[in-house]
Amino acid sequence: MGLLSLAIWTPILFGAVLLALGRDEHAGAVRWTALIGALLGLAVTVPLITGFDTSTAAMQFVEKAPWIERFNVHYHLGVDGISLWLIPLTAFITVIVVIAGWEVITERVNQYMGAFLILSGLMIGVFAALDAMLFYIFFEATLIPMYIIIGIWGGPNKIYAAFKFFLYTLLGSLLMLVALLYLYNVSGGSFDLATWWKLPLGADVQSALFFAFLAAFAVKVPMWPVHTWLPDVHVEAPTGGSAVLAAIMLKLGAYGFLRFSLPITPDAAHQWAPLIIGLSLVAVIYVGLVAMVQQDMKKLVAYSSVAHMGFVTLGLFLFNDLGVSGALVQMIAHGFVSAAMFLCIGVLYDRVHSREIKDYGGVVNTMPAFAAFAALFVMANAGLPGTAGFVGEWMVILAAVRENFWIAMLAATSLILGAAYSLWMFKRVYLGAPVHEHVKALKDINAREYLILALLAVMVLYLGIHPKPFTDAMDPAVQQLLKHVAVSKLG
Amino acid sequence: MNTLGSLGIGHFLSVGAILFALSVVGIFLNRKNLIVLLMAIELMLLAVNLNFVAFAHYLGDLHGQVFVFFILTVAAAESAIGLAILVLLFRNKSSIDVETLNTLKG
Amino acid sequence: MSLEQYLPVLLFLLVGLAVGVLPQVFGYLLGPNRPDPEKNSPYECGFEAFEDARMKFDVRYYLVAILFILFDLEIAFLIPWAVAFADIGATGFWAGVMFLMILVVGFVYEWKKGALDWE
Amino acid sequence: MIDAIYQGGLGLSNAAWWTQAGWPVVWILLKIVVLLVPLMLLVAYLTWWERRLLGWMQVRLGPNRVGPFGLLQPIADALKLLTKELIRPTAANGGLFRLGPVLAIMPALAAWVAVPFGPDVVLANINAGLLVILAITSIEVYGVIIAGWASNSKYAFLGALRASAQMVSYEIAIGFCFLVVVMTAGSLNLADIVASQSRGVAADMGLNFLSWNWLPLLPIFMVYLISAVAETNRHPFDVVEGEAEIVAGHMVEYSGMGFAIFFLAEYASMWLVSILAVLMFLGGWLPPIDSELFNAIPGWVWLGLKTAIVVSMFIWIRATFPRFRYDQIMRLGWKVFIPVTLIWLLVVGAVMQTAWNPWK
Amino acid sequence: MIDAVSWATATPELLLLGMACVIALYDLFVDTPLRDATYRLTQLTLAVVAVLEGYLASSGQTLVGFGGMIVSDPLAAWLKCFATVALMVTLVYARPYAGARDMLRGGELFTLSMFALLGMFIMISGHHYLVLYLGLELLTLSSYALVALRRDEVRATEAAMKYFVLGALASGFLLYGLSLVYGATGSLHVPAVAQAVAGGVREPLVLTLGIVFVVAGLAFKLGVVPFHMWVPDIYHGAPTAVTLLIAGAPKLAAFAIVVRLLAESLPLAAAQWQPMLATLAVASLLVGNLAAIAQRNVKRMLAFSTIAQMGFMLLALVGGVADGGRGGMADAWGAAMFYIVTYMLTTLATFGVLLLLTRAGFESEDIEDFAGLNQRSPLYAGVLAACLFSLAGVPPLVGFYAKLAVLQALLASGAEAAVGLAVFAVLASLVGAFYYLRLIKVMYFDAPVQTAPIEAPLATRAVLTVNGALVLVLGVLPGGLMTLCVQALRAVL
Repeated sequence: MGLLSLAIWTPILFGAVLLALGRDEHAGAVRWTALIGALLGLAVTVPLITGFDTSTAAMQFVEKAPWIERFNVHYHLGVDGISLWLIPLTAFITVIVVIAGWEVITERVNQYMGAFLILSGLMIGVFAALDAMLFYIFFEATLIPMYIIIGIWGGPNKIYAAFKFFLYTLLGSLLMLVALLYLYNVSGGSFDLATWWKLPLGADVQSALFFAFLAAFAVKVPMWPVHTWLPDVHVEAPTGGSAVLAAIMLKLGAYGFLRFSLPITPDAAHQWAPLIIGLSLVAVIYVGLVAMVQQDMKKLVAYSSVAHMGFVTLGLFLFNDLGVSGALVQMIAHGFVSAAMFLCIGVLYDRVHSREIKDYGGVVNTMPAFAAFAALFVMANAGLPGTAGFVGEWMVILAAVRENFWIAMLAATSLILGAAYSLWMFKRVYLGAPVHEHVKALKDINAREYLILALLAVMVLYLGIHPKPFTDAMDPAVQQLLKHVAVSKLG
Repeated sequence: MNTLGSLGIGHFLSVGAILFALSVVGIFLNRKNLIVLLMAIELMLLAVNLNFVAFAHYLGDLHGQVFVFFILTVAAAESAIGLAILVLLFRNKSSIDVETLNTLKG
Repeated sequence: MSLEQYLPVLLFLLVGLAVGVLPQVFGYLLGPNRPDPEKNSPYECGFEAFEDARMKFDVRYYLVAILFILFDLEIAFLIPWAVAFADIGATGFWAGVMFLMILVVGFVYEWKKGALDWE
Repeated sequence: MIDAIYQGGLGLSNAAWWTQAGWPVVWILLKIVVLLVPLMLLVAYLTWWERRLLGWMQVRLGPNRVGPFGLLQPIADALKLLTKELIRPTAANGGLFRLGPVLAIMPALAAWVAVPFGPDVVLANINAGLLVILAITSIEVYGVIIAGWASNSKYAFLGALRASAQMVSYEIAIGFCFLVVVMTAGSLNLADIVASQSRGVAADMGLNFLSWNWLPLLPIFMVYLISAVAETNRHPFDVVEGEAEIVAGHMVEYSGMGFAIFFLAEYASMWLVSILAVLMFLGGWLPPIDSELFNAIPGWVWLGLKTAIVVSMFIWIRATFPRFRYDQIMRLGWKVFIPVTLIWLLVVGAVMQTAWNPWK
Repeated sequence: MIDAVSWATATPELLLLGMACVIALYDLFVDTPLRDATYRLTQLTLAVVAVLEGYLASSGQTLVGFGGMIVSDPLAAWLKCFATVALMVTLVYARPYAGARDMLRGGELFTLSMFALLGMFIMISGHHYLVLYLGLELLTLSSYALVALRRDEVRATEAAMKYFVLGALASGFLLYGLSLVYGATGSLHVPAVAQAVAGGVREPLVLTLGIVFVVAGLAFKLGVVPFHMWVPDIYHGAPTAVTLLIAGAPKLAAFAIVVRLLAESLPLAAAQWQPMLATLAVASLLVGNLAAIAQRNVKRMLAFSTIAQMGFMLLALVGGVADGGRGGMADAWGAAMFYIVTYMLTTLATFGVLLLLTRAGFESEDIEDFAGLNQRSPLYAGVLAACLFSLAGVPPLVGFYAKLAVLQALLASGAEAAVGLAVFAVLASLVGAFYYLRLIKVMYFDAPVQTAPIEAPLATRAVLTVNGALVLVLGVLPGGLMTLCVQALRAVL
């Protein structure tokens, strides 16, 4: 069994065992098992990083075995620079989420932990899949645990949110399924991504496929105007759910662009790039503005996620190496930062049971350590230099400058808007004198919370200060992708 | 004596078709009595039988006639079950009006 | 075989019909006609009829009717078998035995279920 | 001579409709009348014979005033019934009420169309003769049930229910009896069935009557005879019209010719089942012993003689047995006769598979 | 004498027939309330039959018996094997339910289901219109009686009456169609009809008319719009155990008869029946999914979902022969078979849970009755959720592959409307996902209303668990079954 398989199946196995055997009577054992599973899952991704050959764009750690012979579907896994970092990120966030839910979740612990572990394995599967059908199956399967997580442990309006999440994403991916089947037939019976990349396609077909993919990935990313599910879901989802959703699930969409839209339909991608760029800019600016007026912290972070993901899509469709690398870095950075932001809100919510900004104020007085972490993450969210948030955004803006000044100009407003809504929220929640009695009674974070926030903080800073290892690993793959995309497939 | 000679397959088929149409109309338009419904079903099978016999004669092939034989049997079994269900229904509802079949809605 | 052979059957049926109808017509013409409410009331043991004569009746009659349909059809099936019995040999015999055995199963079943009891 | 008449009729006109359709129909109608008139007489005189025979058995005279030996009695009865009022109860359904008797007599007469009186003497020489008879006689039950229903009287209704249930029950037994006979004869044609009885070991020795079906198929013969009594609603199976409980059953509301037709139908059926018994089991027109003397006697005499004996036996049964209870009747039909016939069907079938097949 | 091959071809059928008779008689002497002996004997027989069929199927040979009237090809053997297993599972689920509702006063539940299974066998194996018709009638007549098994239930008797009338109507349509096809082709034998059509029909109009009626009759049996009226009423009105009996295994037989009638005997008339099927499919997807949303009764909802699912399955039959190649046809119809088999598997588990939740005197039929099932029993909730997700077509559950295979068959046909149909189908299944999700929502997110413990015999629980697990396992490893289905059809078409 290869490393990638281990990374996928370890958490799923643990999750399945928890679902099957776990009982609330021995919740402690369940939590520890979950943690062991998550840690093991993280541990098996370490060799992926250490053993990765940064000099090549080829797929590494490849595993290939026939799976559904009837459709020529293969269990085909592999990573290149594009997907490499997303896998450890997923495993890492899972560990964080397990720890974050340690005391918060008291009912049906096994289902909660199991769902997250399975979700983790499935998402790693998406990033590692080199077979389109395998990709799709992992991609879709993530819906089930997420639906359950939101629905069971979510807030008062959870049902609406869960349905919206599920149906929106299902709609997109079903259209994509038709596209996949079309490609399967056109390619003479193959779901192999590498084959599809080489497949010559007509202009109209490319456009049709492009929009089918767009339907799936744009919803997942989410792009304006199909982003409306995200704030609803984030508000209602439990802390862990929000963290995983923002940190990783959104990346599934962006990753899909990289694996499908760009290389399979390069001409259509070029043709429709203005549209995508336009939508991305709307996301960056308009949604950024929307974020500013939010009263609910989670909604604010959710909208900021949409804005940040707008950067990602923007970077992808600039078609230069800086843009794509920047988008990738932004994805990773956003993974850490948004998870951290949601966890911070979770920390507050667990104590006060409110996410309204107006219910807080002056938290720094009672929770100084926590406020320090929060400050770091808020800065990262705003994209201040030295934090993870900065690197990606900066790279994308630079890339945009290369293409078109005005795009860069508009994108850059994100830095201002981000700073505005993030810092304003920070001010209103953390700074000043405590107004509310419950804020005065707050206790600072405990060791568990300290641990997860510290871990995230380290990552945020590391990525912000020294992103070179990340970009180095990406480079060959990104170059190759761009080279590929630059060549027309119309012939 | 060729009085029957002028009858072609078309005549038989037409009668069959008319009977069939009558029975279908009877099933869909009948709102009164379930027994009439059962009779319409029988009529339908008879129309089919006529078709089969006519074709069998026309084709000079006995299979069609054998088919009729079996259809008759099935029709008997069917009416036996239909009548049995009708009795149950009457016991439960004290009526065999088609309109009383209204418990199941949704 | 031709249909002409059956013409006598048809004609005889018509004649039979006539034999049924004509005497009644003659009887009507020749006999007296003196209706009277008492005479024309249904036969009842001296009382007025209590209820409609088309009353509910024992479901067993119904059962007999249903069983009759089934058995009569079995017979209809067996007639060709019987006619051709000499020609179909042992295979035909055993096929008939199987057919009859299924019939017997149904028969025993209804017997044991009490469908044939009239007490 | 008959041929001459036929040719003469045919020559009456050269028109196609006459030679193709008109004359054949008339010819058949003539034949039907030739059959029907003696039949009606026989039916009429069966009532006389029944009363005489019953009288004799009960050591009394029976009808003896009208004509010599009361021979004109049936005529007198007919005239009386003809001039009686036809009562139609107010509650009855008029059309159906009149239809009842018609449906009773029609099949009882029409069934004769397939009954042969000699090797070639038959109105309609059809392969499926027995089947036609079975089919036509099945209509009889409609007459009963329609009469009972249309009368709109409880006695009539219950009587009709009982009668029809009884008739259909025994029809199954009779059907199985037919099956066995058909199986041995290999034909549904009654003439063939009669012919098939002339074969066999006993017949080879000249003892024809031992080869007739009544002996090898004795149980079936018995079942048929008794079922035939039940099928015609005759005593001792006449609970449908048992005076004690249900007066005249489905006929209770009928008077005059309406009643007379039912009566005629019953006696015509008696003749029919009797002649069928003779044809199927008693060798039909075959002489009992293969001797010069017997062979010289025409077949129709033998047929008539045997039929008369069987009919008389019906009357004898009436004189002898007490009436059955209804549940006993149904039990006999369903629980005795049907199993017996079923088993015998298999036994005969099995025997026919062996070397000892007496019907080869 | 009938040759040995004939006997070999029909051995399982004969065994089934013989044992059904024996059990019917034997049951007259059984008086335990749960009919233990009858039940065990039935299951034993079914097990033997299933093994026999499995053996026949895995040998991959095609036996033709009784002068070509009966054929036992891999398709038939597999379908029969699956149907038998499905019936076994059904009976396991049904027995406690039936026992609590006085439906086991006689052993008719078992004997009638065996006869129904025999009917299915004959439908599956028949290679002659007459045989197919007889099998169909044996199945439906048994089903009518089964629906009316609760004699004092107003709903059940009413459902039985409706089923009867509409079922008879459907048979009439089918027969009328068959008579016309017979008239046009001069044969009732499946391969002979195909040959006759290939050789050119003298009266193409008669054939077309016949096909219209045949398709209408089949549509009735499959329960697709606009011939679907009976499905909701019967699902709703019949005792749940019987609903399962009707909703499960007979679907396989219905599929088989469609194969025999359309694919085997009239493949060259595909240009005529394919558009009809496409229309039926679209209508079913639309009506089934939309109407299901409005239902409060779970059985009714599942009935409409069945209509939609059957519509989806029909899409596969639309694909396949557009290019005239028979190989594509086998693939497409194999996809349909896979769809049906997995649908049946899922339905079994779904109704299994439904049956478990009912108690004596209490029917769990309203959506509210499922509230908080996850708290009452995570296992059953999990099984049901897996089934519902599978029905909605979410990977990695088996239902997804079914939909995938069907869509693939549709697109592979290269027909003009294929992409449009496919997009329509996925949009319709999105609507379908909504009502499945709603039930899951009720189970997982709502607080329980019923708190009575869910009791079930060990056998039921075990079978249900395996059943649910299969939905998942086949979701991870669907390849084997998929290949099996396609190969089975390749051997036929």
